Amino acid sequence: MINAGDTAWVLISTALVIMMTPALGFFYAGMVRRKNILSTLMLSVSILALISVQWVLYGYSLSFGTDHAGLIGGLNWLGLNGVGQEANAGYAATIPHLAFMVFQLAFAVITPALITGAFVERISFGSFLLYILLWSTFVYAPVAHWVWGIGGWLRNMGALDFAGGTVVHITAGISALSMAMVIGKRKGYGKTPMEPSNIPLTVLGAFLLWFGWFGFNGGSALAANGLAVSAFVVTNTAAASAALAWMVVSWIHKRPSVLGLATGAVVGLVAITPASGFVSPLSAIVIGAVAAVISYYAILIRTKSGLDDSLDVFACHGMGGIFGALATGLFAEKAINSAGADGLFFGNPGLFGIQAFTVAVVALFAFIVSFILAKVIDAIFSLRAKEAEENIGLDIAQHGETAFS
Amino acid sequence: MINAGDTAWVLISTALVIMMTPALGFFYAGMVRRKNILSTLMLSVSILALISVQWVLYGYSLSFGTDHAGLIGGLNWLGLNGVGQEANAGYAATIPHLAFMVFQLAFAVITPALITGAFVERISFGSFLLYILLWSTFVYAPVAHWVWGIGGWLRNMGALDFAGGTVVHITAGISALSMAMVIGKRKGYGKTPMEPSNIPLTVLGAFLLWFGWFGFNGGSALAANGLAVSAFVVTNTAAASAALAWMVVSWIHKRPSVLGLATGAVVGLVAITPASGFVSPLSAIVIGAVAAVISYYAILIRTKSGLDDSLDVFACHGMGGIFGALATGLFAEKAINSAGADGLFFGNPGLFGIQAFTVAVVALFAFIVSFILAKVIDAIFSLRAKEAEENIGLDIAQHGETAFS
Amino acid sequence: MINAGDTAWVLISTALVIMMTPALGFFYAGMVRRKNILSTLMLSVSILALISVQWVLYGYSLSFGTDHAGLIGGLNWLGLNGVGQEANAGYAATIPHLAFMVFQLAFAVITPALITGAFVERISFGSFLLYILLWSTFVYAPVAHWVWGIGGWLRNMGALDFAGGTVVHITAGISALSMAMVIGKRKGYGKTPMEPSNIPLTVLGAFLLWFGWFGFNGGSALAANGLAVSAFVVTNTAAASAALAWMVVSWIHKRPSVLGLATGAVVGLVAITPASGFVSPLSAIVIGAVAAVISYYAILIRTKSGLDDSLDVFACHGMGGIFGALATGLFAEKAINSAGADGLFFGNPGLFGIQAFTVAVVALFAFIVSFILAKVIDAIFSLRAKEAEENIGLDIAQHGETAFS
Amino acid sequence: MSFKKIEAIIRSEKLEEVRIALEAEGFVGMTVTEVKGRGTQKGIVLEWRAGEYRVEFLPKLKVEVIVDDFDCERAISAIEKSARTGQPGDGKIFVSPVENIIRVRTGERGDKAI
Amino acid sequence: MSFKKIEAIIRSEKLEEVRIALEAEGFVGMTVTEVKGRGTQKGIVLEWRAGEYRVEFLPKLKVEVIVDDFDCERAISAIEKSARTGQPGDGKIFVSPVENIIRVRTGERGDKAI
Amino acid sequence: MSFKKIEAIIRSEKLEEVRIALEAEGFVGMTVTEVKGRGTQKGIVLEWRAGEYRVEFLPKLKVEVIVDDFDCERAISAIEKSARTGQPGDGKIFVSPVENIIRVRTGERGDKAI
Ligand SMILES: Nc1ncnc2c1ncn2[C@@H]1O[C@H](COP(=O)(O)OP(=O)(O)O)[C@@H](O)[C@H]1O
Ligand SMILES: Nc1ncnc2c1ncn2[C@@H]1O[C@H](COP(=O)(O)OP(=O)(O)O)[C@@H](O)[C@H]1O
Ligand SMILES: Nc1ncnc2c1ncn2[C@@H]1O[C@H](COP(=O)(O)OP(=O)(O)O)[C@@H](O)[C@H]1O
Repeated sequence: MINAGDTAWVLISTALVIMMTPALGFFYAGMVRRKNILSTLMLSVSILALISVQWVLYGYSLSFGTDHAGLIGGLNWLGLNGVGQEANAGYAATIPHLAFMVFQLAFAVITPALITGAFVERISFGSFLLYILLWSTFVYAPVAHWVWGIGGWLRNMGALDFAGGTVVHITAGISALSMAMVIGKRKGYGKTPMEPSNIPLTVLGAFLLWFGWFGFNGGSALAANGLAVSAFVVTNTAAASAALAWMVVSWIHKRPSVLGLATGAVVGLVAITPASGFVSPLSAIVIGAVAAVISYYAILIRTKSGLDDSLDVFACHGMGGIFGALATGLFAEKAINSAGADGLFFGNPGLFGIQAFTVAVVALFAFIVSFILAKVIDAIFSLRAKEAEENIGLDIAQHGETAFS
Repeated sequence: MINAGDTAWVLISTALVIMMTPALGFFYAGMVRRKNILSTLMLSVSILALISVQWVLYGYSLSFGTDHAGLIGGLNWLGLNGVGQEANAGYAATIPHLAFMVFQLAFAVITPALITGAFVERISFGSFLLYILLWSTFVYAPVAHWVWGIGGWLRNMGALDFAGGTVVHITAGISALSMAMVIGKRKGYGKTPMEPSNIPLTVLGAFLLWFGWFGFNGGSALAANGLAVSAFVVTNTAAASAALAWMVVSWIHKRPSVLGLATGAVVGLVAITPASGFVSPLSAIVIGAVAAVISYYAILIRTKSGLDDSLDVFACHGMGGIFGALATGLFAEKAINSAGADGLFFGNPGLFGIQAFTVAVVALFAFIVSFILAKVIDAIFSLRAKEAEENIGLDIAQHGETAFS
Repeated sequence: MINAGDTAWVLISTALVIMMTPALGFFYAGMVRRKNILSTLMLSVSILALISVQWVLYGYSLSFGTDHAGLIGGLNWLGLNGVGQEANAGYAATIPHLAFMVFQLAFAVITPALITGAFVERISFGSFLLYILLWSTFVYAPVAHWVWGIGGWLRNMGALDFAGGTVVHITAGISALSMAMVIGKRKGYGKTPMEPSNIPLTVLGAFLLWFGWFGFNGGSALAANGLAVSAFVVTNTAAASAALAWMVVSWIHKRPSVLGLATGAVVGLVAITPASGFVSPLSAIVIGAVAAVISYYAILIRTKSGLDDSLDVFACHGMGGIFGALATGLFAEKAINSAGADGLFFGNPGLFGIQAFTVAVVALFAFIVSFILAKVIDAIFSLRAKEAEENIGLDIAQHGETAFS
Repeated sequence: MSFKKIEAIIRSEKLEEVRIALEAEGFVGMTVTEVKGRGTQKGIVLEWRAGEYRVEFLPKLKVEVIVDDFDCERAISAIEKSARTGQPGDGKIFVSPVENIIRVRTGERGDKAI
Repeated sequence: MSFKKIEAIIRSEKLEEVRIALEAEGFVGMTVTEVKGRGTQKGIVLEWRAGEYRVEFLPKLKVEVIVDDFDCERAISAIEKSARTGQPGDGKIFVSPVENIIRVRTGERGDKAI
Repeated sequence: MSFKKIEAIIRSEKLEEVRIALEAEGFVGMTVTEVKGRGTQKGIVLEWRAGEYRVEFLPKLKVEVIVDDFDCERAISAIEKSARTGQPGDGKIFVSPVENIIRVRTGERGDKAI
């Protein structure tokens, strides 16, 4: 039976998560040079347009349609045929099936948008769109099916991923890594400073992300119940704890910046995502703080490595997602969510094993497929904008506009 | 009986739609020259202040009060007398009457704000406030009553307007046309470029509009039910499809800009508005894409015409609203909403006739009344700022402030 | 019994109120000089991080835990021990206890953030964090307990404060006053203009605050019922009325600015806060308009006084909160909320007395404690940044970053 | 070989007119900078949230045109006419010597580079 | 008829003091530009999300005052004193010749236009 | 005692190369201003929501280096080489006389202040 309260909560959560993709665009756009602000924004918002349509046409069906061998969904829901105003009890018994579909749409949209941080300021816009379409089809859809789809093999194995640590952040973070390797450094990278040109925009984006994440994690309960509230609470707690930890670490290094605090908050949100339906607020404090420290040093190492994962998608989302998935295996409690499992710290080492296995499998799969996609597109169309375009800035060169006049 | 889930949904929808008016202010403000950013913002936000009070005092009563001859509401709800915490079953049986009132308030606020795009950078602020007050009284209130009020003659005739294609976008778009004719071109228009000065602001506004539109259309179900979800889904789909279509068309012309994509999204949202409670996601893809192409060429034609409807309110909202209202007559399905009707493509040509008739009547009425209002105010007070004010910029000249220091 | 509709409403309201703290950061940041934009933002967002953790660890328990002599909550809910997914009927019978806790968290976060407007552009960041932690412990927690905690002595006396006029705005406004006195003027204050550097940012912040305030006041009903709707409606009405009044007053003085209108809106929101669950829309019009006039002149007087309460926290939040609390004693109606009381204008002078007494007690308490805290910290660590840091700007000097490059 | 730099501080809203006037006289090249200035027109009063405050500097534009010696007067008078409103704050034109000009693209110098 | 352009690159936070010092000496007119500069003070280290990065240019202000030849020293020393902190990065003053001045509002030239 | 001001209008994206080329020649001090310019390269066509519009001015950077007379040519050629792309819009270099230089920090003048 459709419940109005649950439906209201899932709808507003969906609206929040859809809003997160433009918010991510702002978060990223503020960190690039002024000549690439709009092109960076364009990457995120064009994905919102593209994948919103793709999901309706076939993405949803591929991810959540009738299972084939645990590996992929069927084509039975192409064009949302058969996805209607009644509930689909398998996925969510108290809200319209369409509500579940559109909630999932928001995740399918933001995941590839996360990757864009790896190749800002030098991507060819046409190749980019093609990459995203293929990536959504060949990386996102299968992994979403494995972990969340009814019949998905990792789901059946007992892997826990409440709101997308594995499906969203690991796939995106790992694919960012492969993309950064294939596309190469920005011109002048390492020699001239690549100053963030508009930090208020980044801060705006970060806190709209924080705001939207209540829908991301809280909405993943698919009902307005105690579990949703619990997920909501730990989301805020982990974000805050990670922001504080980042502030402290950078203060020890030198000075606490708002850019750092915002980054820390996002990392905390990433790390709590898979765990948010299974852990207590005190565990969330630990998860957030540890994730912040890990990602902080991951950025330092990445910077020294010379790899130009420009906005540190791997260090923030990849490492955050991996740590969060493993932390779920440590901190999960059946006392919080009886449909979950206990983690290592609550007497069940088995869960940790499953989580670690899941991380490894998904990371490997995402890396291989995304690497191949990048290489193939690069070979045929070139992933990279022309040198002159990169020099002038992609805003003018590819989109014919400037952010400010 | 009041339902908490439905009430929660209508309240949050209302909050979203109220937020859309400042969002529209940002959308518009980013497209004007730097010296007029604040005055452009001021137009929208001062309407939020003005009409919020007007609606409580008499606007709501005039629009939704006891019907007089199908033409206008009575004065029985002046000052919200009798509008209380219980439901008004005629309008919405499961939420407090006050909730329906304030949801409608949000629409009464944003509609005149849409018009402001026609006369930015040159309007006299005092005349503007007077115009808005009169317009809300003599254009908005009657049309809202005809189409949505119990006893309204167009409603009785069977016209479908789920969330305001006719009431909101056609009235605003057509009145923008008449305003642009009366107030005349900006100084230098057509000779010197009128560069958009802050595209990130416009993009921010556009995607806050997208976000808010979930409340606009989804909330128009006045309950958190399957219909709300359906409206929510087609809203996102049409916006995405229109954004994509706009991107493709401008790419064919030359280059895809984020300003274009954002405009396309808004046009898609406009076009789906009247249809959102009656059509399927696949229809939404068509509606969005066609609307984008229409508005794109409407802007090109308008630009050449020399008419300075500065931010193309007619091309975007007028044309989008007209097309959306007609498309409702084509794509509506009783399978989606049993309280609706089937459209032409589903075997019922009659609906298309009603929709076309409604469009014509409302467009004509809005044009005549808004033209007269503009002419009269112009004759008495002058609609236009002084030339020196226009030269210096309205921010300093009329409001004594500059956007950035 | 947990109600999904009520839970959905309280969750989304909480998300809105949490979002208000960064929004406040933007509101404030736009009004300082460019060299201090980020440091001003940092003040607000670091409080979100800090108090979110403090509240979970002990703040909630101190404020709402088992009463001790009407003065303070116990330590029984340390670390949220015993605060779970079931309802706590004493506070809110239809939502999980955790939902009530996190809704209150949002208020505990934004209240100290309001104070930051008093000492922007010259505070030492380390001393600031310490001040906030102590202030939350020794000012906020007791006052919240007195007014809202079960067993709190002011609550038992019958003081009405629906959404925080006393607990939030009076404590913050009064503490801002004492802080401004202790920390002293900005260098050059009164001699060189301290121009607001980014008014669009301030307007964005103001209208995100307006948007969030629907959760602030509407959510304080702790259910999605008629009372929530009523609070929602008067919130919008008072904000609009105050914005209009501010516009008119400044127009009479000289010119209506968008900065003024935004300020007026915020003042209206402040003033309606304590009254929002008890008054009618027509009363809200009066409350908003009168509050605007009071705060307008309070700013003028403050400016002449030479006290550098830089962003007029006392004039806006202190005066607005005091007036709102008193106005509750005038305009409250049992017809709106049977759990409330009638005010002076509805035949019950007693309520006004209680409200006035509450205002006096809380203002005095907040002033004394906050003054002592400021003095002690100043003596030990210095509240103030070094002169060279203030000259260069705190963004570079304390946080190592610049807003725009 | 001798050139002049004509530096004109003008009202922001006059740029287009000045550009057109200069172009009409054959001066296409120019460089424009956003500046803040004060002079006879000492400052401006702006609105604070309540009340006003005074700002000492006003936004202006600086237009720089480098010309041949003998073109100098023509350029000056084009600017003068197009920038004038007759109110305080119309701005000033400063003329100073330039000794050489190099076109980066070609390396040409002097006359040919202008 | 001969004038000087005094171009001072100063710390941004010193503008008000410089303006007041110049005004005290009777120099009201001036034009200010936001610039970025480097010199002895080579750059600055800022925070990236984690770790730091170095920026080569620092925000500065350029103050331009055109004065009569014989006022030149007075103006220079007013600026010098008011802009000095004694730390690297205080800036430089450049003096160069100006041949003519035109007041756009009136068309006055030379001495009368200053 | 005589100095030159070298004022180069360059493409924004060339700043780093110019800075490095100047530094390699020993010129550390310089001042950079964001300007808008036009010349041979008359403007640029940008996208409006639908269709295009033409902007008359392009963003450029002005690099100012004050040098000793005899260093002038070296500095010019460093800029020339590093700023060149060969396409219209590479910019111009203007050389003009500077009569004196004062280091604010120390009050040193002339040669010592450079
Ligand atoms: N002595 C000066 N040195 C440098 N710039 C000046 C000087 N006098 C005026 N200016 C510039 O010219 C602008 C206009 O000057 P102002 O005196 O206000 O106008 P008017 O010449 O019409 O009286 C000022 O804003 C300032 O930028
Ligand atoms: N040779 C130069 N040419 C142009 N501008 C210079 C030159 N040297 C210094 N400047 C400008 O002066 C500013 C201050 O110079 P700097 O050498 O850092 O200070 P100081 O003179 O106190 O040692 C620089 O940021 C730059 O803008
Ligand atoms: N006569 C001039 N006066 C001042 N600035 C000029 C002049 N001519 C060119 N400029 C500046 O130089 C820039 C580049 O000049 P342009 O003529 O486009 O390039 P090129 O010299 O390669 O043909 C212009 O954008 C403008 O800023």
